[in-house]
Amino acid sequence: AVSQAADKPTLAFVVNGASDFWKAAEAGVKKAQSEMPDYQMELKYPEQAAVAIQQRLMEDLVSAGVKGIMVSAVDPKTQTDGLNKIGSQTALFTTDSDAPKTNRVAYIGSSNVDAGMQAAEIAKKAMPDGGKCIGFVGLLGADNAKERIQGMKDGLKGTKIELTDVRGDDIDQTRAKKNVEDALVASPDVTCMVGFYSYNTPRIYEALRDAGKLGQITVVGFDDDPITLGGVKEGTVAATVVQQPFEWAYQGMKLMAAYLKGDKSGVPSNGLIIIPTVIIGKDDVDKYAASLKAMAGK
Amino acid sequence: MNHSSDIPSPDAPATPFLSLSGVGKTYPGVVALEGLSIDIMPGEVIGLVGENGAGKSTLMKILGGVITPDRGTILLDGAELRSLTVESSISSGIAFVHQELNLFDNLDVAANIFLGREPLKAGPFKLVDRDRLRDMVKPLLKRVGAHFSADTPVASLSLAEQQMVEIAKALSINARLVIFDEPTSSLPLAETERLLSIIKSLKADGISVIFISHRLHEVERVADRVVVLRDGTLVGTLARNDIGHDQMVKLMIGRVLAARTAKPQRSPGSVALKASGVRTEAYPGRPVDLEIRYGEIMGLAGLVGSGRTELARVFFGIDRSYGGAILQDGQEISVRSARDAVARGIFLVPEDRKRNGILLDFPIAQNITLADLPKLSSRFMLSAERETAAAEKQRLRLAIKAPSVSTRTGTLSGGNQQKVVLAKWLSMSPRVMIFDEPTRGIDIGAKNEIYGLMRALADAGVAILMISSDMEEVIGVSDRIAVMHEGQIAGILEEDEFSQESVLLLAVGKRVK
Amino acid sequence: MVKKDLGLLLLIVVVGIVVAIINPRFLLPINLANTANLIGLFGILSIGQAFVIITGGIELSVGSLVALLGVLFVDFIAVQDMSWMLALPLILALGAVIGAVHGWLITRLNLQPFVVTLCGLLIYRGAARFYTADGTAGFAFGQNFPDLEFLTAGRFYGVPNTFIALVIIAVVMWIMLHRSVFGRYLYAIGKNEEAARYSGIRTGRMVMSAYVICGLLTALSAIYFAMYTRSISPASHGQFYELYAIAAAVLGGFSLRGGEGSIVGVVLGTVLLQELQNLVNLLGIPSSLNFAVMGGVILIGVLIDQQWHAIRAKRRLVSAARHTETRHSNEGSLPVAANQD
Amino acid sequence: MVKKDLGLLLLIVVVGIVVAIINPRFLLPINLANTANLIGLFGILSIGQAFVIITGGIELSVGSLVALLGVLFVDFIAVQDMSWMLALPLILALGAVIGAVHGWLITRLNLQPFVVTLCGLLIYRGAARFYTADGTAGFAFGQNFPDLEFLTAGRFYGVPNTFIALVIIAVVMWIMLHRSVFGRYLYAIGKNEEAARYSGIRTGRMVMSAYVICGLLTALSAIYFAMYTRSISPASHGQFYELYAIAAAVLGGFSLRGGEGSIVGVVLGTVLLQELQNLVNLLGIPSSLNFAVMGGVILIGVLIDQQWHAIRAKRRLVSAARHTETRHSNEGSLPVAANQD
Ligand SMILES: Nc1ncnc2c1ncn2[C@@H]1O[C@H](COP(=O)(O)OP(=O)(O)OP(=O)(O)O)[C@@H](O)[C@H]1O
Ligand SMILES: Nc1ncnc2c1ncn2[C@@H]1O[C@H](COP(=O)(O)OP(=O)(O)OP(=O)(O)O)[C@@H](O)[C@H]1O
Ligand SMILES: [Mg+2]
Ligand SMILES: [Mg+2]
Repeated sequence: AVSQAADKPTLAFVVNGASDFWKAAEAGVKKAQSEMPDYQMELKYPEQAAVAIQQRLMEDLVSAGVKGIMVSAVDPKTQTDGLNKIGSQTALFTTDSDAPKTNRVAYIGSSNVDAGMQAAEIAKKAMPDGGKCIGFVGLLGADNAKERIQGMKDGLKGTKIELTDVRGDDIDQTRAKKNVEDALVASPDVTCMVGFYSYNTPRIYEALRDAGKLGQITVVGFDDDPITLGGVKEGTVAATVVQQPFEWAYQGMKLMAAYLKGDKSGVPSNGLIIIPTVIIGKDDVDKYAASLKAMAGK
Repeated sequence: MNHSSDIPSPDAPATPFLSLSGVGKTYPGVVALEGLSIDIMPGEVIGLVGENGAGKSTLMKILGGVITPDRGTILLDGAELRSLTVESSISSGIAFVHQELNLFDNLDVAANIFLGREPLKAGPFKLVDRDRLRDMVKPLLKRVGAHFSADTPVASLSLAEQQMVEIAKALSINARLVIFDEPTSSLPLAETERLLSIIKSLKADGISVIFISHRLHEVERVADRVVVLRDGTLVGTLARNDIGHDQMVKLMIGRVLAARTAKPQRSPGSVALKASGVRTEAYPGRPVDLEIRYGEIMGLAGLVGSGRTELARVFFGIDRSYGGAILQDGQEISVRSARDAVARGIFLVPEDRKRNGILLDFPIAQNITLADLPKLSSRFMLSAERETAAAEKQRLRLAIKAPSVSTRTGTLSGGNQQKVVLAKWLSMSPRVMIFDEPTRGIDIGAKNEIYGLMRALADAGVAILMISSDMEEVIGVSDRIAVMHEGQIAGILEEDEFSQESVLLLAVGKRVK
Repeated sequence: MVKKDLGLLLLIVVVGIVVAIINPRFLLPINLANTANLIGLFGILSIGQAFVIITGGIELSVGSLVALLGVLFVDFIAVQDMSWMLALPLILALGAVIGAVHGWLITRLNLQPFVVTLCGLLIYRGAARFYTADGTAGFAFGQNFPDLEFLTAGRFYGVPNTFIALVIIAVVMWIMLHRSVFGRYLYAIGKNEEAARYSGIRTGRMVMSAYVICGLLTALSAIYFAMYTRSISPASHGQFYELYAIAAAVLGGFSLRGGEGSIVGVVLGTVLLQELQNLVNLLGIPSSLNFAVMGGVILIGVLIDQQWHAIRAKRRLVSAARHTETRHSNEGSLPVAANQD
Repeated sequence: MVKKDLGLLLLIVVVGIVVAIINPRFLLPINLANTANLIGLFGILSIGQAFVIITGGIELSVGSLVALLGVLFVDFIAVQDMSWMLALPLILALGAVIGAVHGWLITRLNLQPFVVTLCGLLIYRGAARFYTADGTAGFAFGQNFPDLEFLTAGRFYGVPNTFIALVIIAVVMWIMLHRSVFGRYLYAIGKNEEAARYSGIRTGRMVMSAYVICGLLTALSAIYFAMYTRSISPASHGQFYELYAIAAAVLGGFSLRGGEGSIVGVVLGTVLLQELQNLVNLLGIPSSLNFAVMGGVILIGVLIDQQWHAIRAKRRLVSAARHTETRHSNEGSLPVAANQD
């Protein structure tokens, strides 16, 4: 991907770290690109999910003459100044998690708190008699994790379902799986497990399968890992909450292009474009998988 | 007992085992060896002598396949070779006792002796047959007169004991040529005698021996032929009947050595350093009492592992003392680090040069000035001119053979490296100098220079403690001799009591008077 | 050496007892089996590392290699539809080749092990990420390889096969390191490479073999890890595993200066580390403290070991002093020797 | 040494020219200033590491320390409302104390630097995460510290103050290492610690000082990093920075065996590494390859250096041989008898 055909304005979609999650966004960028050939569009991964590295990447992009950046900030709450610096030199949009106090033009994405609430919905539906949940997540301190956990706890208020513990694994999949195994040992009374990061649900699925507990424990998932979707279809995963990064990227790139051309009508007054998360249950899974495939095929 | 006449030289055997012709080796700035031709007959003991840096070790390394000569040919059993490799050298029966010890202290004695040639169990896995190994090692240890067993970890052996292991290792090879590169440099008397008799028995078995030593009287006693090197060139060969101390020296240094200066008769000064009930790590149960006076050279003799080095280390603050007191000028002092000792003018020239004496990678100048930097610097900033000047002064004073003081110290020969260690201390103002085997591996010319320096220091009022295993040296240089036995001073000999017998008797724990 | 191993074993048992008292579920067969499985995975890695450390070297690229080889293995069998019977030896061979390249750079071109393998750490991680374009390599839902899965993730009478593999490998490697000529040479090289060369040992070849063994065992564990997680995000998979392996070796009594350590030690070191991880989860300690607990225990372990040595040396001195003193007083000579402690 | 530095400088310039030709925006003042800023941040870290490497040690806890000290600094001034004039020296002192503890463990208790600092890596990371309960430490919106921000993230005539700080520190440390007695002692210790001790050098104290300097510089750069990112997620902040620092030192000609390297070298090493990162971003190379590019360049760098040495040594030998030969033929004398000087 050699960039910088100097005549074409470049738009960059900067993600917060390397993950499969962003593959759909990449497809979205591609689709937008195919519709707008007079722009150069690219999706950039920082080599580590760290603020300094992402900041460096964006600064370098600005240096390289990028006209607009849409970023999923690693840590939006505290990245304010850095984002402002970028925003003062180029058109800055945020996605995935918002940084409302910056000079970004608009946010396009979903709400993690809402997603957590939807996870609570799944749990309530699957366990009408109540239960005890343990969650698994990559980085306990990350904003998206905290918001999802908070949303779920809020959603479970007043029910007999309880989220007792959330274990972190530092995005080490070996630990992610071992955490599930250990949780089964440490808390024999657990009735439900929640995978907050995209890879957590498949690890839960596999650990339960190895332990012969598949189907006995309610699994609530996030995102659309193939294993997760397979579990949903099989009925061993109650349902999963999916975001729509494809839409974020596709709509976001088009929005940015229009904005740069001077058409600001796409930006609402509050600067928020919410693309809601969706619950994918057993009935919707086939349709959803097909649409994923269609996106990837494009 | 006179050993010098009991070796008849065998009459001209047909072909030499090994024959070198025109062999040369050049290092940057140094011709280490030039156009050397030499034949080695089966059953012949060749004494190889020469000053420090004459090229003896270089020649041996060529024979061991460790370095490749630049020129010349090697004929082995009549077959011409460009050079030897370590493997071909070993497989053709060339065995080594290296000048610098090459043992593995994480392995036991048996493993060290047969390293690279272990007896294997049957089967494809190359498993070590440990029982057979032990059986093979036992007779070897007996032959060299070792008192330790085959599975002693080498880490727990003293330097001299380690040298015995080295010798046993050389004997273990089914050798046709055994090369001893200064095997006696850290061996005391009794062990040296045993080594010389080992050499004779090798010869009797038809095995060739090359014996390198700076102790010329040893060479005199065993060699059938002496080859003398000077500056990398063969300057002469002495047949059995011509071998003599003076002839060798003349060839080595190109002149006759002046007779050793007679010791001046004068009254020694006050007590400089005194050990009172000092206990060392090796013999914590044996307190040592010793007085060293200004202006005298106190020799310290003893057998292997008698604790002399340990005592020196305590004086110098490297080891802590396990009791007793050290007094300097009558005042009790505490030396808790070498720094304290240096600050009090107590200096040590250590036994193990490579490990404790010098930095091989540093230029000569930086080695010489290392201990005196605070004085050669102003406000902690180095001054290159002052350093070079100070180092240059010492280089000239000690006649260190090197292109310049910025030469890397590691490229010097052993003797010149030792001079660098001396230079380090001589450039400061010593009050007490402790020499631990000061002439280990040093040629006769340099040896005499060092004796001269020691004497000059003593005359200038410095108190000197000289630890030595070289009987000639102890008797020839000391004003008084303290003899250590199992960690204690067994007795002190005044000059009129000096004799090899009296030293030896004390050393083995017998009372003289 | 044996004593040190015993000390470690004791520590493992004591920690186990304490944990079992606080949470008896620690002793459930399923928990033991789970932990044994991870001991197997990390143990194989650590034994490989141990071979390199014995020679005085270090292998920092282990974690990245686990990612790269894992990605390739999963891709071969899940995407390229290669038979696993072919992919498995291929990956092992690749691991061996990479080890050989490291060994070659270190022994022939005289580069420092730390530098070579640091570059490896960076390069292989990059390669893994580039290969999947930063995506995840994993199996599709329902994609199953029953034989392979049994071998890599299955259990035999309740004992995880990875653990059995570790036991077999440990025994073989123990014989290799402690009973064969090769092992003896490695110890010699670790202590003093030059002297080993003078003894006619082909040091270059031996050191290279150590790196090849490390590469091979790393490749094997990479496959095990891949089959355990069944999904590999190349940016993070295996990160810091080299540190786990080194830590296990150090805990097990290896010296990073080379020439010291035993297979039993490194296995016990792995067991302790995994026990600690299990403990953090079972006792509900915040997972952020996971690393800190590990670091603390390693530090305390080496400190005790160090102090133990110092104390023993001292006690030996004291007893030597007493011994010689009584001998003296029996002999009735030299009264000076009897006073003072 | 000087030649090596020149070679590195040349490489930096050549790479710069190539990048500038492909993408002229490389030379924009803003890009240069951004890169200079990062050179300042990482350079200070690397100089600290260099002091430890000179003594033959290594400091692996740098990255974790950057996280821990950064978290504390931000927490002190943003949450605890401590004046930054107080917090700054406090953090520096903490860095120095931690360095002193490492030095103490290494010199007094005879632990290996790799082991001690590996434990540090684990413990400080855990401590940082525990301190914030895995949350992020950062400034609230509108929380500003104009003086501090100018000092740490500001520019002076367009030159980032971090870069100016690096220049000042490099000059001071250059004098310290290359012109002072202390520096000479460090080199001596790195080459042969025992011989240094036998020369009356207080080796323990010197080595400890090296770790204190490293701790101090790490603390300083931790503050700079904190003010650059203004937000610290303790789980990932500073990860692998020790490797950056070590890589910069190695590129700059340091030997991990100790006793070799120069301040100019380590600064140039940092410059090259940051130039490479900039290049990857500017030329649109997939960032997954970022690491691989870094690793590749380091490997090639040390390889060239190594080959260069080997060739020079060989050439010297050959010319020495030729020299003596001609001398012989000129003199026309029998080689055997000729006694050379
Ligand atoms: N690796 C090397 N590089 C440069 N010069 C060397 C090297 N090895 C030896 N030399 C030089 O070659 C010459 C011969 O050294 P060698 O060690 O053979 O002397 P030697 O006769 O064994 O001396 P000694 O009696 O002191 O052991 C010396 O001048 C020495 O400085
Ligand atoms: N590191 C060690 N571990 C165990 N024993 C040791 C160690 N170093 C020395 N010894 C023992 O201490 C005793 C005294 O050794 P020391 O080196 O002081 O003797 P020495 O009189 O100087 O003899 P040498 O002729 O070997 O220099 C010996 O028995 C030796 O085996
Ligand atoms: Mg020699
Ligand atoms: Mg001694």
